[in-house]
Amino acid sequence: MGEKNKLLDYYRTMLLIRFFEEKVEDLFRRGAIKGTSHPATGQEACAVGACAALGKKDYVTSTHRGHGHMIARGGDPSKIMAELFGKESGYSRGRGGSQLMADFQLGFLGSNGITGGGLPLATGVALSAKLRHTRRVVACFFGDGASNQGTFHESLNMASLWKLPVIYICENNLYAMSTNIKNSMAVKNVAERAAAYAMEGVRVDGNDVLAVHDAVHMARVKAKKGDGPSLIECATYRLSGHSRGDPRKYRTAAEEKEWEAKEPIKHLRKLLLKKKYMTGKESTAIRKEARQIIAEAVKFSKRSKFPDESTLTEGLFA
Amino acid sequence: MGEKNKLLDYYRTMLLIRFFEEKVEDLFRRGAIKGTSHPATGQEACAVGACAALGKKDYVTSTHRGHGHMIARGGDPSKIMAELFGKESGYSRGRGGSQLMADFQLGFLGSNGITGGGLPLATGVALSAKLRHTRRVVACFFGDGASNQGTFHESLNMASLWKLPVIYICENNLYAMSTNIKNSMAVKNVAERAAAYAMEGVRVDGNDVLAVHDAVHMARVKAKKGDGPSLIECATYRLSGHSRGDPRKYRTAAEEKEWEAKEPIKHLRKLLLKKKYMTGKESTAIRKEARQIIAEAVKFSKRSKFPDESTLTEGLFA
Amino acid sequence: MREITYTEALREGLREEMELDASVFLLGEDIAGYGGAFGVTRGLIDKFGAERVINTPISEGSFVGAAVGASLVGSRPVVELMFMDFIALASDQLVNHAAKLHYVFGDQAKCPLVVRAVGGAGRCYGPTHSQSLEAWFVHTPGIKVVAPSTPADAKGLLKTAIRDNNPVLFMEHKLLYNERGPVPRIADPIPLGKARVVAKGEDLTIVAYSAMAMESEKAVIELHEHGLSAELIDLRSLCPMDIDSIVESVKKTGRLMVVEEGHRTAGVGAEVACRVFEEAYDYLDAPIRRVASVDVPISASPPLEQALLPSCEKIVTAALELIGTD
Amino acid sequence: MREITYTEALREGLREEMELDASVFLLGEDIAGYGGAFGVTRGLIDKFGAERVINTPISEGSFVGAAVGASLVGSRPVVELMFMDFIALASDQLVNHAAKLHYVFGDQAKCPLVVRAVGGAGRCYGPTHSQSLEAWFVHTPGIKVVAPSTPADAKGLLKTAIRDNNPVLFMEHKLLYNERGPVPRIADPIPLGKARVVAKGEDLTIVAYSAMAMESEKAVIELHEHGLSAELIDLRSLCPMDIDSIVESVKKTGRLMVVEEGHRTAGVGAEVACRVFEEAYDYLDAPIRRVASVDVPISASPPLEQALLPSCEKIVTAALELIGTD
Ligand SMILES: Cc1ncc(C[n+]2csc(CCOP(=O)(O)OP(=O)(O)O)c2C)c(N)n1
Ligand SMILES: Cc1ncc(C[n+]2csc(CCOP(=O)(O)OP(=O)(O)O)c2C)c(N)n1
Ligand SMILES: [Mg+2]
Ligand SMILES: [Mg+2]
Repeated sequence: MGEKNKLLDYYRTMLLIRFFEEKVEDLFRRGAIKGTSHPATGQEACAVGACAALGKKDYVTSTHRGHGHMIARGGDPSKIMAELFGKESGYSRGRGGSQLMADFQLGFLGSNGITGGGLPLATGVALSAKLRHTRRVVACFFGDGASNQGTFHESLNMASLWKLPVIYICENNLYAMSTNIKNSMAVKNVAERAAAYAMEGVRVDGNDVLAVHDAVHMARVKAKKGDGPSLIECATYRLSGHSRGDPRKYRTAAEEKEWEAKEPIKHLRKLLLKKKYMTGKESTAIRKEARQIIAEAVKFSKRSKFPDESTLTEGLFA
Repeated sequence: MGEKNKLLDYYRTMLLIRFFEEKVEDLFRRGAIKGTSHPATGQEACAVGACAALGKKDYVTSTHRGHGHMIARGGDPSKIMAELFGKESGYSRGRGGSQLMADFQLGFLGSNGITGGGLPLATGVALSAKLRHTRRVVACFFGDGASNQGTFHESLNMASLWKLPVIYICENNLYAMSTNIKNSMAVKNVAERAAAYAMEGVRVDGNDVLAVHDAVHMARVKAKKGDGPSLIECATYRLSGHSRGDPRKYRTAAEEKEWEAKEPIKHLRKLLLKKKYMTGKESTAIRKEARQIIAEAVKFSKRSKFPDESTLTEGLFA
Repeated sequence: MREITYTEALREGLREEMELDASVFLLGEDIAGYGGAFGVTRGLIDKFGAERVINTPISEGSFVGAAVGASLVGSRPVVELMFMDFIALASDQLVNHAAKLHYVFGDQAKCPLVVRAVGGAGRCYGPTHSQSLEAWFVHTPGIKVVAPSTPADAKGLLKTAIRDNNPVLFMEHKLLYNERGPVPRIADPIPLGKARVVAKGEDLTIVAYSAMAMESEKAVIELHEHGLSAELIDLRSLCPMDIDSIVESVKKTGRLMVVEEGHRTAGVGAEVACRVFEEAYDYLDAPIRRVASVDVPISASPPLEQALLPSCEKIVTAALELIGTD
Repeated sequence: MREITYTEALREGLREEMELDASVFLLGEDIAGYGGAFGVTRGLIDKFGAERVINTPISEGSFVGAAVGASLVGSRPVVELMFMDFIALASDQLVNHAAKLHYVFGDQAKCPLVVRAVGGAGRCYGPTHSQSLEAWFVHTPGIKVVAPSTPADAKGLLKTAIRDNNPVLFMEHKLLYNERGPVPRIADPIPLGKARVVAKGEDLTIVAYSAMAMESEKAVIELHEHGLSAELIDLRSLCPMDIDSIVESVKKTGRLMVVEEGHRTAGVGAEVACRVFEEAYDYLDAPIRRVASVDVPISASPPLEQALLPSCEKIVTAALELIGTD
């Protein structure tokens, strides 16, 4: 695939994520869906850049903020949306909700409701991949907040010790819920923590899909060579609240503005126009198409049935 | 106290620990005591050097290998020994055994059977000390193995973030049970991990009681000034097995020999003789005295009663 | 009497105890400016400052462990666990440390520690944000377990828990936060281990706690319409447990039903049933009935979540069946 | 038949399954060269190499978590927890992950994972190295719990656990490791959820598992000397639990005693009692009796440890009392 098509592809996927999350927020506001959800608005470049650098057989583990990762990995927006609606046609048949979906055929091993919970899972997946001589690589998404969990330390240490093929991808969006990294981390950047595991730690602009892609690409090459794990910190920002109903009082309007100016889709759009990979008209068409996919997802979800109560006790054990 | 008396004091205490542990191993061999215990033989300089640098009102938290720390802090060898015998006169009335003793009057807040369990406790003690404006400092002992627990990461991060008055003292004796640090840590030295918490990490010769003392002294000054925690790695070696019945097959005779040559008591003894702080005769007297204390501890323990069964349910709640 | 919400009652309890005792401080994720995920600590930072309302990194194991440490040397930490499900990350600190230190070290060591944990389902938060894990701690000697169901109890029991010299797991329920009820302005602490008789009755004893006490109260009213008079006992604290009040009631009614939101197997209900069976065997006219959550993870989907949870309707049905077995 | 120890039986089970299935590997602290703190894995490194017998750093949370991850993608990890007490450090990984993933993600996700945990007291190891924490996991839907009491069961059940496509907590008991018993050279896997009737009897049903099955066996012999015939059922697996066999026995004997080493309150015994009460109420001629550990931490001191633990003597006394209540 040439550069043009690649970039257009990223653009399409990033828009899809953006519109998906905006629609979800809207549906919550209107009471159409219940529970809660954590939108990835503004962090699209991390998910898309990272997933674009992976191979088909690679694995991905995700977080509570996982819709974007799943879409970037090729997940079906309709099945994600249906899961949010609690419908039988959702990825987890309504059992998991926003924080627990998986698509093993895509190597997408699940979002995760426990902050830091994905880190040891990914490490173990990489251990298995290595033991089975698969040459597969694991991409493990997590947040700045998650990097304060003990599992971060334990997992990165083991992965480095055993030279596991895993790429730890931290989306540092400056906050864990309302808590600024200044108040949760003794060091400034998550990447600084890599040295404690004799691991390379790089920090990239997480709003630049190409920068993310390139960093993950290099880490993947390294992992496949048997040279072990990497830690990549993607500097980004969530444009929305932490979860639904978050008034975001812990952030200043100035800070939000600053980051809005840096948001990744605008950035990529400019690049596409500049490089003449896309005309204004084509851009409009792409946006329209993305919106249609989302509208279709909502329709699909609304049309779908709730799981039948009689299924409640099905499938506790395999 | 002049240098001479200080050094003689260290020497006395180190011998006391050595003889205590040797006696305990002997008692196990003869079946006189049950359960298990982890001797600190060879690591005396860490305990004594660190405790000598602390103030009376400071706090100490310890590990499964805690007899030495407790003796160094001024704990009563008879009550420690009685605890190993499971007697009512032991520090924990027989309830804790080798791994769970405390003497709050000495600020000794307890040994700990959970590897890494003392790290958050010490951090919390330091938080309380700070909130109560006590100017007290906490010394937290732990092993190289414990530094692989998630609590290490979480605790050091919080302590650095909040500038807590705590000194993390790692006794790196190269092994966690049978596991060499090469096979458990991705980095070579524990001190290298400090940078991940914007904390100073120093590595000292843990068999040199003065080196340990000085490092802890400096860390304490820093902590009292409100400048936060430190991580001190003491390079040492346990001359005995991990716990009773350990055949030590995971170590080579050459390695053991090498470290025996470096063992801390010999080292200090030479210094004392060289500085003419002690004659050969005085040395013999000191050893004899130490042995007597231990013999007395054994007598005391044997004479003591087992706890009465009727006390079993006493004191579950305060 | 003025009515306030469960949330407000908890906040009042915290505020009053913090005013009374300078050694009380709060620790948890996003409890300062944000006021906690459910708003319980909202505003307390303004009154008490960042020294006493401390935001933590996401490090459940160690901030609970740090609270245990602080409690050993003269502080009275009150920790918030944003969701009770996360207590699994801190269970070593509670079970292997907090619960044992006083028993082992004796009077020199006390752990006056409260862990406020937000439990319960009903808001479609899914498998890892809806659990009721109190049974683990009821099974653990050395830790008290409290689970208030009304605003008045929330305040009174929280005050007692904070003053208690032992570790206390204080279970709040996310469905109760907005419930209103009368709470005295000057509230006495409520002793732990004293159940509350919510309704007097003759035909059947229902024992419940936390949100299920509320659900059972509705059921008692419905049962009245069926001509049945049920006695409802709200346990309030699970450890210590007021077995005497239950036994006394069962001696009168001859029938017992235990309603809990935790999973059925090896839950709190099993213990209550067993104790009654041991102590009032001869008075029982029918098998003891447990109403509890079905033994599968708690789905996010509304109909599955509801199918799993005990409810007024299920309690009524079970009660009618139980009476039928007479 | 040849007799081997419980330890040897476990080792044989591991070896055979590792030979049969290349996806089985072992993970834990000091399990390679050292062979594990209790020697169960001794020698396996020589046969299978460091790729399949992996020493871990002391990081219980994450190596159990890693095992869960590995199990999701085609490996069958068998993890050793040196002491069951440390499961508190890994309970998030078991409860919030392993136990839930298959139910939530459906057939695409399976967790064929075994956690071998060394439980039990009796060796004066003190409060944090002696616990029996199985009740937590019996209370957790989605994880199986197995607790063999004989060498033959140890081997047969371990083989089954390894082949099972679900997370299994496999509880070993440190007092059983040196026990000898007949073990077939070619052992069939033993199905989970089938209890074993150790002794037939008429007067009383005793249900036990793990080391307490052995202790109860002694008690049955003593009771014979008192002219009483007790039926002893070894549960073998606590989840799934073979309630049918128990109920059947109780229908015959009319009396039930449950013996467990875990703490009494809200333990496994409460669940067994409750189930029997629910399903065989009309057949019970006496209250159900629980014999369990006293609800305090487990002391290191020999007399206190013994005073806390159930024993042959206590079982006999309780049985005589139970018969006396007739
Ligand atoms: C163990 C655990 N603790 C707390 C939470 C509640 N929680 C959910 S997301 C979140 C913030 C996570 O921050 P970060 O890792 O930076 O990810 P972000 O939300 O910024 O994407 C918190 C505290 C949780 N789900 N799990
Ligand atoms: C949580 C936990 N895991 C494992 C153990 C078993 N254990 C006791 S001591 C020990 C080794 C500890 O190594 P290190 O921290 O280096 O201390 P050392 O024994 O060398 O003094 C192990 C694995 C334990 N007690 N607690
Ligand atoms: Mg974040
Ligand atoms: Mg060590």
